[in-house]
Amino acid sequence: MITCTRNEWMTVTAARQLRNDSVCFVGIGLPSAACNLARLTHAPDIVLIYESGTVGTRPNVLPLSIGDGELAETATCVVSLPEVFSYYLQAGRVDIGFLGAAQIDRFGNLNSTVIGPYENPAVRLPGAGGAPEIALHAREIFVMLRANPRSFVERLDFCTSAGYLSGHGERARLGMAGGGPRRVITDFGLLEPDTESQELRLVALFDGVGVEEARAAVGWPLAVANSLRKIPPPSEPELAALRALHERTEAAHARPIHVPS
Amino acid sequence: MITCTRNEWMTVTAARQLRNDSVCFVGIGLPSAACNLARLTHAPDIVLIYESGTVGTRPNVLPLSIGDGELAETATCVVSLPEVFSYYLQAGRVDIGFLGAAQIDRFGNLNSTVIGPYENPAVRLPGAGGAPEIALHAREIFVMLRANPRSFVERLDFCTSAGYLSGHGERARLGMAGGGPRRVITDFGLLEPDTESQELRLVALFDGVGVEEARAAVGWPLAVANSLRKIPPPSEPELAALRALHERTEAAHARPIHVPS
Amino acid sequence: MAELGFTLSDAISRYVHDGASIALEGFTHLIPFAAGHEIIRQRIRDLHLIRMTPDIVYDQMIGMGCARKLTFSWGGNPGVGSLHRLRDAVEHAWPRPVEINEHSHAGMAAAFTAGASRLPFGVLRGYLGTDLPAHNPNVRRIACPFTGQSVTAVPAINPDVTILHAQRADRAGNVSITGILGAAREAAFAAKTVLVTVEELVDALPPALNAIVIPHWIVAAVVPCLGGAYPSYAHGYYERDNAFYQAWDSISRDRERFIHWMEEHVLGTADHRQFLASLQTSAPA
Amino acid sequence: MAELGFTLSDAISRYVHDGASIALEGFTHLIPFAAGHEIIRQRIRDLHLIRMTPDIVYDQMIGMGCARKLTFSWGGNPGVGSLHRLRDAVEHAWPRPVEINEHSHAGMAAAFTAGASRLPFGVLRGYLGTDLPAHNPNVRRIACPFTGQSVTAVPAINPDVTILHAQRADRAGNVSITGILGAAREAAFAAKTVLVTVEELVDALPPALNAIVIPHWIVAAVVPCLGGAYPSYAHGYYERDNAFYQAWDSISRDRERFIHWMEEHVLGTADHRQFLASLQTSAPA
Repeated sequence: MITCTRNEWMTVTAARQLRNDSVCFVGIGLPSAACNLARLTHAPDIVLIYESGTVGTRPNVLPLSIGDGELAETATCVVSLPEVFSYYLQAGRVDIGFLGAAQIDRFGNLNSTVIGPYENPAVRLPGAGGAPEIALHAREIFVMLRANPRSFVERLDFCTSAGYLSGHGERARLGMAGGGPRRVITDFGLLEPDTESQELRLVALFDGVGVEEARAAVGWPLAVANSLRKIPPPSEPELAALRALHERTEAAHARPIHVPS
Repeated sequence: MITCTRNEWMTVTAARQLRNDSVCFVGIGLPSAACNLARLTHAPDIVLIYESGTVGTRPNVLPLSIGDGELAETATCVVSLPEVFSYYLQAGRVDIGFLGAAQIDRFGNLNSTVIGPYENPAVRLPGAGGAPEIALHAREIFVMLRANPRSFVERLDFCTSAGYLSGHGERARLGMAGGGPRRVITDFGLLEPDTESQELRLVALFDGVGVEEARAAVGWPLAVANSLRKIPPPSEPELAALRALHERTEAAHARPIHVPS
Repeated sequence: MAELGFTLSDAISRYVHDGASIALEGFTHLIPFAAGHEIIRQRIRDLHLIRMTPDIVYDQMIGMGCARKLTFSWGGNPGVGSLHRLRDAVEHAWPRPVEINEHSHAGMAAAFTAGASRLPFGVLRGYLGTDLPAHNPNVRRIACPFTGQSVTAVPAINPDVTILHAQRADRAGNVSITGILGAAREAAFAAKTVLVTVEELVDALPPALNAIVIPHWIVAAVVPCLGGAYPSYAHGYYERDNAFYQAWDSISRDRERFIHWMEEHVLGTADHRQFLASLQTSAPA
Repeated sequence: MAELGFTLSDAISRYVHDGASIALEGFTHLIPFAAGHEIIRQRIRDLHLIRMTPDIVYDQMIGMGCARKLTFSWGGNPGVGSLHRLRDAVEHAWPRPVEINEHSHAGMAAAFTAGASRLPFGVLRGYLGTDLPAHNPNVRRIACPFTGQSVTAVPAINPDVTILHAQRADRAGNVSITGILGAAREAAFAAKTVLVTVEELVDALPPALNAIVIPHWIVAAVVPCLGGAYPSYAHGYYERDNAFYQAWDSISRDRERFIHWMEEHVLGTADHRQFLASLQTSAPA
């Protein structure tokens, strides 16, 4: 029996959602790990785009920042930031936008801007970056976020990136081009929007995790699908690939930098 | 005594108007010859931009088209056409726009679109190309055009590129960014706008040419400056440089092309 | 993912249909002549031809009756003079009338850029003081919502099909372009379908960094076609045949001579290889 | 024509004045740290700082009280977490209040592009369904004059001074950049004055073709500055010091420790060479 962390399970689960022919706009952190794991396992031809303008990049180690040199060196091409946002993202050339956030609500709306009031925040978060337009234009959005009642909230402090807004088709009525958040991958399982209300429902759990754990981690009354799927733990090859990736990454980031002087 | 053609004299006269620190947006044909002659004689550092996106180009032979490979190979850089028009021309980064045309009127407005009515033209000319926005944005416009009553006309068939419109400050009142046509170089001499009315006036003649020739070649009652300057003929070095440039050009354009097959 | 298995004839018949709006782009450089000739061979009709600088290839397509409409910003034979077939169509509706949608380069660049960005319109400071807006309802003024300043708007151009010629593609269909670009990249990103002929298919492109690549999933099909831009040129492969451009002036001036030339060199040849060979055996002029 | 005779200290004191709007651009890559440090050394005040991703260099400038306003789209320590000095300024007005003009990347890219094109506003499809427009009057909706579709407008950004770091320049002042660009080129073309530090001055740049060059007459001054982007990086010269970015989290978390670090490494050093040397002799954390 393999033992793994919830983070690893979550990353492997996210990677499994990706197809070999997907074009993904990748956020840094957990999404970046999941997308590269997919590329190193079952989806070798997946196209990864980072907002730094690196298109079709194939990094050997995970970047710390969205613009590490590794991303440029292994890319099909490097375009300017205005171009990656207009000719690629806004033009509808991206299948999957892969986002994280500080908060998510039941309709998949995301907050990465502030905790507390905008004008007088308790915590000033980094802010929007590419997220609002990724959420707007990508054909599908996948969200990756560890769950607890402060991250999965009844009400966002600030809506940085629109999911289904208030649900029931509001997103489509506003003329938003992309399909919205199709999957939320968290550290107990998977949420997907209801086809009618577009409220996120629990559709799959990590094998061995109970519904109660999920309900406790989510700050709103969590809807649960009639038949819950079980998500198997990482296979040995998946886990080996992920751990090797992290090891290469740590070794690379620890290498001292020689600065000319 | 040097003998030269009027075309040569005109080209040399045009070249002399250019300074070593000018940034010129260059039209094909006579303007291109004049700008490169300047570069090969007194203005070695002049920056030449062609609308094909070739910035700071230094061709060894004159291009036949606006986009010959020679222009790209010898350029500081090659940018896209949208970029050369927006980041360079529209942004006010061009000192001198150098244009030709089929017709010019007394206020330096230009026609390169049609002879006859637009909807049912007697002669369909190539059209605007870059000219309307060159005429709008460049700090100064120089026009080069051989004169006869069909090219220097009382009334344009079509205004492709604005000069001073109806004069008397109309251009500035419309908020047009660039300074408008400062010099018209033709095959008998030089016209410049009056500071008040902005009507083109004869200010200089090729040495030995009389005012009557100029009046006969211009299709409106030509105003003449109080003191007319004389334009000396090409010097030996100027003429030698121009003829060598044309010889290299003809030889290059006559070389058979090898197409892979 | 770009399809790599087509011949040019297959690709044109699959993607270019009667009535379509198509842009064969490339600014003097990399003009897709082979593709244009194949469209003529297949007698595709009622096309809306879009191109900043129509050049000889559109002169030929217009003269052979392929076009119902032309969107353009400069319609001449570069460095030579008129496009006589274009003129004959506009001045005498021969062989058929062609509707004109005329822009300046700056306006058309803004329209392609808006198209590539999937915006409904492009913005520029342009056309001021000219007669073009009076004859083109596609040139309008709008106010800046912050300053009130008036600027010009043009509708986005989104061709059904954009066809480019490029130097190289790899086996995934990533297309590499070097040299003068014009609005080729914008025309490609603006299109519903992109078709690219290339001088060469290579196993892998060299690392590109900031070089110009059109990634494979933007491209529907890549077709190898040696000399596919001739008499235009492919930087690094062959030069522009300026003599041919000069010779075209007299070939195209007369309707019968034009038709005869097209029958001999385009309709009378099966593909671009034969077209090029036909020019070797008879002087172009 | 770019001036090449200045030291960095000369160039900053000549071009960057109290109250100016300045953009130190470079997206993770080629961040002009040396220039930012020199601004801190010269105690320039009341700056309007503009930058898509403020990064450590703006954290330092804000923490040292240089800024009255910040225009930005993502204000974090990339891959690490918060910018603690930025947070302290926004959350507690320490060392002084900083006005916030907040965008998304797409919005700010459109604003820089409009600025580079000398248009008064940029257009995008953006911000839809988000709370940002409610807090930023610089995000408005306008109607397409052709289709009536509603799109988003943002005012152009035209900094008084844009400062970039680049790999190379030639002796005319033409600047060559390789690798990740972000909106650096747009920020440069949008500026009234452009100042560039470079790793290397060379007699002549290699033929560029489609490579990224900012031509000399766009640039006011070029200053050679080895390691001028450190702890960011210069592609082909040195890598990003990810360990430094991680160490910055604890250096910057505490006001006193931050001030002490800045005094030791920035205020206490005469120039960037000494700054780099000071990091060799004491552990960064």
